[in-house]
Amino acid sequence: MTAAARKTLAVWKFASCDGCQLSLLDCEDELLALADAVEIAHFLEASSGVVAGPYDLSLVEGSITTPEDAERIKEVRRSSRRLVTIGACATAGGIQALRNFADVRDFMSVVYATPAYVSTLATSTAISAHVPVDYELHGCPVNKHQLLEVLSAYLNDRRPEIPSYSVCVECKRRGNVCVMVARGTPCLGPVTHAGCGAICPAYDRGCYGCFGPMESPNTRSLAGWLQELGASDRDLLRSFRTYNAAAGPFREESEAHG
Amino acid sequence: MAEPATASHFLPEPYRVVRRHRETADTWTLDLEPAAGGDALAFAPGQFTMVYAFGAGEVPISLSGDPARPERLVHTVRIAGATTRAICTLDRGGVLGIRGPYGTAWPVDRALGGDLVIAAGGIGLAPLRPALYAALARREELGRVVLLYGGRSPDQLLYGPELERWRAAGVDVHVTVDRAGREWRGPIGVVTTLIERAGFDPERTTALVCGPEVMMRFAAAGFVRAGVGAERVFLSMERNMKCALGQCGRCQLGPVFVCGDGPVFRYSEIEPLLAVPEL
Amino acid sequence: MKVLDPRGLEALLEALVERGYRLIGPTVADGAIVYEEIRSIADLPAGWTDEQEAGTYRLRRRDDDALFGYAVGPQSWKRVLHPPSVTLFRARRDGDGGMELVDGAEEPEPLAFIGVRSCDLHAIARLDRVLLGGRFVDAAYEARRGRVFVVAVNCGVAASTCFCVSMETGPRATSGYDVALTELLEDGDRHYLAEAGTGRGEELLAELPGREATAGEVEAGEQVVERTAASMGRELDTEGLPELLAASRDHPRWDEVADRCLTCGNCTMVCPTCFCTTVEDVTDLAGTEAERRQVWDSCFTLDFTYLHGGGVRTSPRGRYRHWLTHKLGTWHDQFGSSGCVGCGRCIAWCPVGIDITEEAAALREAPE
Amino acid sequence: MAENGGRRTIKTDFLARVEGEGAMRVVIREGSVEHVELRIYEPPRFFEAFLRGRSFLEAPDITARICGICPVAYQMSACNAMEDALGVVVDEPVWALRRLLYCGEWIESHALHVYLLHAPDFLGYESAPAMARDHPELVAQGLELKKAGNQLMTVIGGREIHPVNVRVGGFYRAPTRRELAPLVEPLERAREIALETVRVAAALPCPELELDHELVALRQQGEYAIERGRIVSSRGRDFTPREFDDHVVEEHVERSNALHAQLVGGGTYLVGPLARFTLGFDELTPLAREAAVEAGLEPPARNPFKSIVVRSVELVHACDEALRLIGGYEPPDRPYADVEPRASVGFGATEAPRGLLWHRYELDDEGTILDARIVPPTSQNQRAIEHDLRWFVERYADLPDDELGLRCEQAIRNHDPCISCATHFLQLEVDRR
Ligand SMILES: Cc1cc2nc3c(=O)[nH]c(=O)nc-3n(C[C@H](O)[C@H](O)[C@H](O)COP(=O)(O)OP(=O)(O)OC[C@H]3O[C@@H](n4cnc5c(N)ncnc54)[C@H](O)[C@@H]3O)c2cc1C
Ligand code: SF4
Ligand code: SF4
Ligand code: SF4
Repeated sequence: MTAAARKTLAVWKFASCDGCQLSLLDCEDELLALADAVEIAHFLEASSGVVAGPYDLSLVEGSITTPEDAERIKEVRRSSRRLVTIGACATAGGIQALRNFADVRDFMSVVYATPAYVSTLATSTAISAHVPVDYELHGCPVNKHQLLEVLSAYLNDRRPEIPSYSVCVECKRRGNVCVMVARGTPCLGPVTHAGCGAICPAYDRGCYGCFGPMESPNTRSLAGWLQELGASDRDLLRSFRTYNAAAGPFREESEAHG
Repeated sequence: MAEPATASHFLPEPYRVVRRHRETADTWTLDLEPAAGGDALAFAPGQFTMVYAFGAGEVPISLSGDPARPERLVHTVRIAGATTRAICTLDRGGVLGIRGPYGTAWPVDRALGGDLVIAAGGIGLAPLRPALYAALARREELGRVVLLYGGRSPDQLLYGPELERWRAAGVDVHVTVDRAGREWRGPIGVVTTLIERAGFDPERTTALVCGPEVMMRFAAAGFVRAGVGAERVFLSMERNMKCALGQCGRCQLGPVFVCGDGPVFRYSEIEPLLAVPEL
Repeated sequence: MKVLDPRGLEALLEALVERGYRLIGPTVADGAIVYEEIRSIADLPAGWTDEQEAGTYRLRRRDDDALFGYAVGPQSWKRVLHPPSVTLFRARRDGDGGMELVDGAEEPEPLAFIGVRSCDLHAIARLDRVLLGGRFVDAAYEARRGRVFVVAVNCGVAASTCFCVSMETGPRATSGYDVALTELLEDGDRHYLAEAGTGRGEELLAELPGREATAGEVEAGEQVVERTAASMGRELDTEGLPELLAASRDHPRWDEVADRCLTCGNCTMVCPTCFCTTVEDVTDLAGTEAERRQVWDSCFTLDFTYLHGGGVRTSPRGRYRHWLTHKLGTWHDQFGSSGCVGCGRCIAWCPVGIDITEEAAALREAPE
Repeated sequence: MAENGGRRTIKTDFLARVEGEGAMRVVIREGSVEHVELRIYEPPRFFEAFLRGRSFLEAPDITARICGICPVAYQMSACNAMEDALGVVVDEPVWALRRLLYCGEWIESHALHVYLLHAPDFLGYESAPAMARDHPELVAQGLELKKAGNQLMTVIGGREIHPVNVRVGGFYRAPTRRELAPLVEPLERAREIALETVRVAAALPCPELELDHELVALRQQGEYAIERGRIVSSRGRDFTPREFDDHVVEEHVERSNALHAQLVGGGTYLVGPLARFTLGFDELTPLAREAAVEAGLEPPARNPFKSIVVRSVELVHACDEALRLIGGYEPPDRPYADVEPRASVGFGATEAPRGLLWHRYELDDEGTILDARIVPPTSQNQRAIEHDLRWFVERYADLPDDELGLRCEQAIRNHDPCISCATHFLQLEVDRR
């Protein structure tokens, strides 16, 4: 492929832990091939070279938590032909969306001595609440194989092959013994979006829902069963209100136990 | 210990695109020849193949060419998503994977000695064209041959020039569209409305129907109302399918597999299944 | 019929290994009895049993050291015969727009299945019917299947989730095995009645140290199976079931079960006969290599019936109804038998304990 | 960059190749440095606030989300603090497994920093992929090294970023020997590469700069301290994580909006590789020690531009240590110790790749977190970083603006600042230009 024909890739960061963009650098086997296949035009974590937009594909990490960022994302959208959000922060507001359930001023005074200096919004919101998004890749953090799949799909003009069924499907394919059935360990796998490869059950713990809600999550039925296993309302509230606290079905379920 | 007796049915044969023709804004007809040379696979009208586009996916597409001309495979494809886009945007000379043919056929022979009515909606004309070719090949043995064809708008009609040729070859061609501008002379409305004026002898008519599922339900019911026996009405079903071999389980429609028991079904058999939502 | 002591059983395993088979059998891992590679009878779950209920499975100690004193666990032989992920073919783009296509099948290794239960023998036969007995043969399955040696075990216990008696699939192995064992436990002694079901089974048994079974031992073996049959934890009335299901598509019970069903797909994954798959296409970044993989799928996913413009079975009700109706009803139309062998896995491994026997029974009740 | 009278402002709006988002501003008036500032505009995420009300069991996974580059550090410091609070005694084999996991993070993070973020500075490239065009092998080996660290984290933790296997009291599941075995070969390769890295790093051009900050790191008898230890300093301090508050104060410094950590009666201090190396040199594995000496590096290490060499030495150590731990690995009898909540206060500190990471939690009877405080390495180093900048600018003020800017960025990168970490404690002035 000639340099001129290469598509340009930009990676943007909003409020986040950097983990999702690091996933890109964690593709050790593919990184150089990727740098060949696309022109990395804007990726501050990896490069000080910055090429001006417009960009063919923008990956956006992080949520919107400041008035400035609410403006900046519009700018990013304008300069991107396709915009894909990556990770729980960008797709659902992330863990920092816990502020949405409290008074952000209380939060500020806990952390900062002089809150007046801090410019922040009362909520942490998904990118899609501010601009149209072409595709959302879930996970806290995203799975690097899925990230590569998204990139290769957009490079090859096809739809990413990212299933939205439950973690249980992956869990069974992997050959895990179900921790909920065999040990009574609470697990969010049945209502959680696949993608991680069911790693938590493979390590003898229940899924904690870091990939967010699956395509048709019956959280109410699962919550009822978890209660029979001994979970309190508080446990349920915490389970559904963590990494994807602001994602619709999880938010509603947590509110039912609040 | 048994040796592997069978070659994989999943492995496609490479076919080269030798001609691409744009039918409408989003629909192309592709002529394919085996990349390795030789004759293309033989098929019966109504059958389909699985078409593999490199890295994008594999989808069922009906054969839309003349079954009597074995040197080329013809498919008419409408862009619905990524795989069909990859198929339609392939340049001449590009290679696709083909396996098949699969499924049941339009029973053109059953119509011999009587009338044959073909009702098509939109892309549904593609799977019916081979039936029309087969009928024209035996035109003498048939009574009336009628084509009722409905499209969304005039510019969405397939095979425009051919419609005239069919007319000339003794087919009653009736075309209707959902909407059209002033320049459109023909009728406006759904295909079903054409049934009443088509003028065939219901007692000795065989009807073949293909189009969107709702259209087929109405059209089939229309034929029955017009006096055609439900066992002489045939339609071609669509379901998600990944293998076309009866093994992926996805194309089940109640007790039947669309890929093998169909896609062409007798209305009298399929009607009770069509009536059930989410079956 | 032959009687083997534990050493004789070990000799059986050794003889299989000698014949070039890798052994797959029950062993304890991650809180359950799973099927994995085993090397000797020491790897078998001696003295373990399982306690199963809807949505629950627990390992428990037995008060003896029986090697086969439990029912079926989370996995089935489907995992080996019809694996969760299989490469169908690889494609490479060549320079002039061409494409090279290579079969993904690999030469399967010979495997000996140790401790196959009767319900699972029937399940394998049903997979055979689907993948070998239809219009097309699944060549890769055929190759794997043809290299399997089956050592069955007649069940000495039934779980509370078992209902093979209702499905006429057990607890006694009647066909589909090379060798069938019955474990006889008496005063801490373990003996194994062994009978051959095929010529090669017979040959194998002939080589093993052991003696002919006495009439009393044969009788004891019968009693083991009878006791198990009498202790089935569940039952399913199959009388007229396909017709009942075909007539029950509007039954309110579907709404009721849809309220509980998580559409998680576990039931289909653990079911030893659920065969449905999807395919995944993978490409490299450069777009020159592609692979097409067949992976287990479930009729509980939305993608399963996706058609351009919308799916067919979008409601949980529609998806659960399809699953149950297929298992117990339309399977008969398609393959001439029930799709359910009564192993109870879907009951135990449903995270919210939905019970196929209970749902089927509820459908018999006239809607209010 | 602006020139205005005798006043020059050197600023970088986006610091590239650091974790998180920040900027730098230096104001020079009449040749003398008037103002130096490392600006953090990473938006706040309020971890300490929302940790209140959560269960003590959730702290390791939640705090991991502060930083995707060093999640294990957060998990380990949180576990230490909770175990301290609840009086849990963790078995030695579990500690060993923790160190093994932590080695994975060190290898990954150091390789990332050395090869992908820092080396391009020394060799004059904008990024590692750009560097790869001229030095393909160099970048390839860096990636291979990094991958070995990631593999280690994946096997023990389940995934590279935000591993899922860590819990208060130990691990959810201990890996089997069979699972660890495939790591040996890549780690042996990685150790070779790390040795080579030391040689390459030592040969990089390097300005002379000697700092006299107090150096602070963990120290643990018999180990190059990573996952536990007492806090010691180059000026003879020696205290437990519990006594951290007696020694460190966070001060509001004028001219700056940031809270700067300072030592009581000491002032600016430095945590991270230089401090660890200086205070723990004798505990490095012999191979790592030798490599250091050969590269001309001996304690005390006081030149921040040498930090890339020290990181390389630590890479040798981490690979070596990981191999030793795998060689002697026996799965613990129980992967975790039981924990019973009670009203308590606990403290924990570990050595994140960038330096000391300290946590403090207050719990109620049920184990609900009442208060949380986290002091990450970058916030402790912020003063030191600004100090370096000042020194550097004073020395090289006559360089043209853009070159000076680049050099300043490099001076910042010496400390591998992780702004994602720093954010949740720093006072912010969100200044978007
Ligand atoms: C028997 C049969 C004959 C067909 N003949 C033709 C034809 O002659 N011309 C034509 O243009 N189209 C035909 N179709 C429809 C065609 O298969 C779909 O449009 C195509 O699968 C869409 O794939 P996609 O990847 O481009 O779209 P997407 O919408 O992205 O679909 C994703 C996947 O879903 C499945 N899928 C989606 N829609 C359908 C569908 N309608 N039928 C089956 N699977 C689907 C496929 O596996 C597809 O890869 C036929 C379908 C069937 C079942
Ligand atoms: S362990 Fe969790 S994810 Fe796995 S099958 Fe059970 S409920 Fe589903
Ligand atoms: S199992 Fe659940 S919590 Fe664990 S990594 Fe996967 S999605 Fe996240
Ligand atoms: S029946 Fe049970 S196992 Fe099956 S999809 Fe529903 S909840 Fe999941």
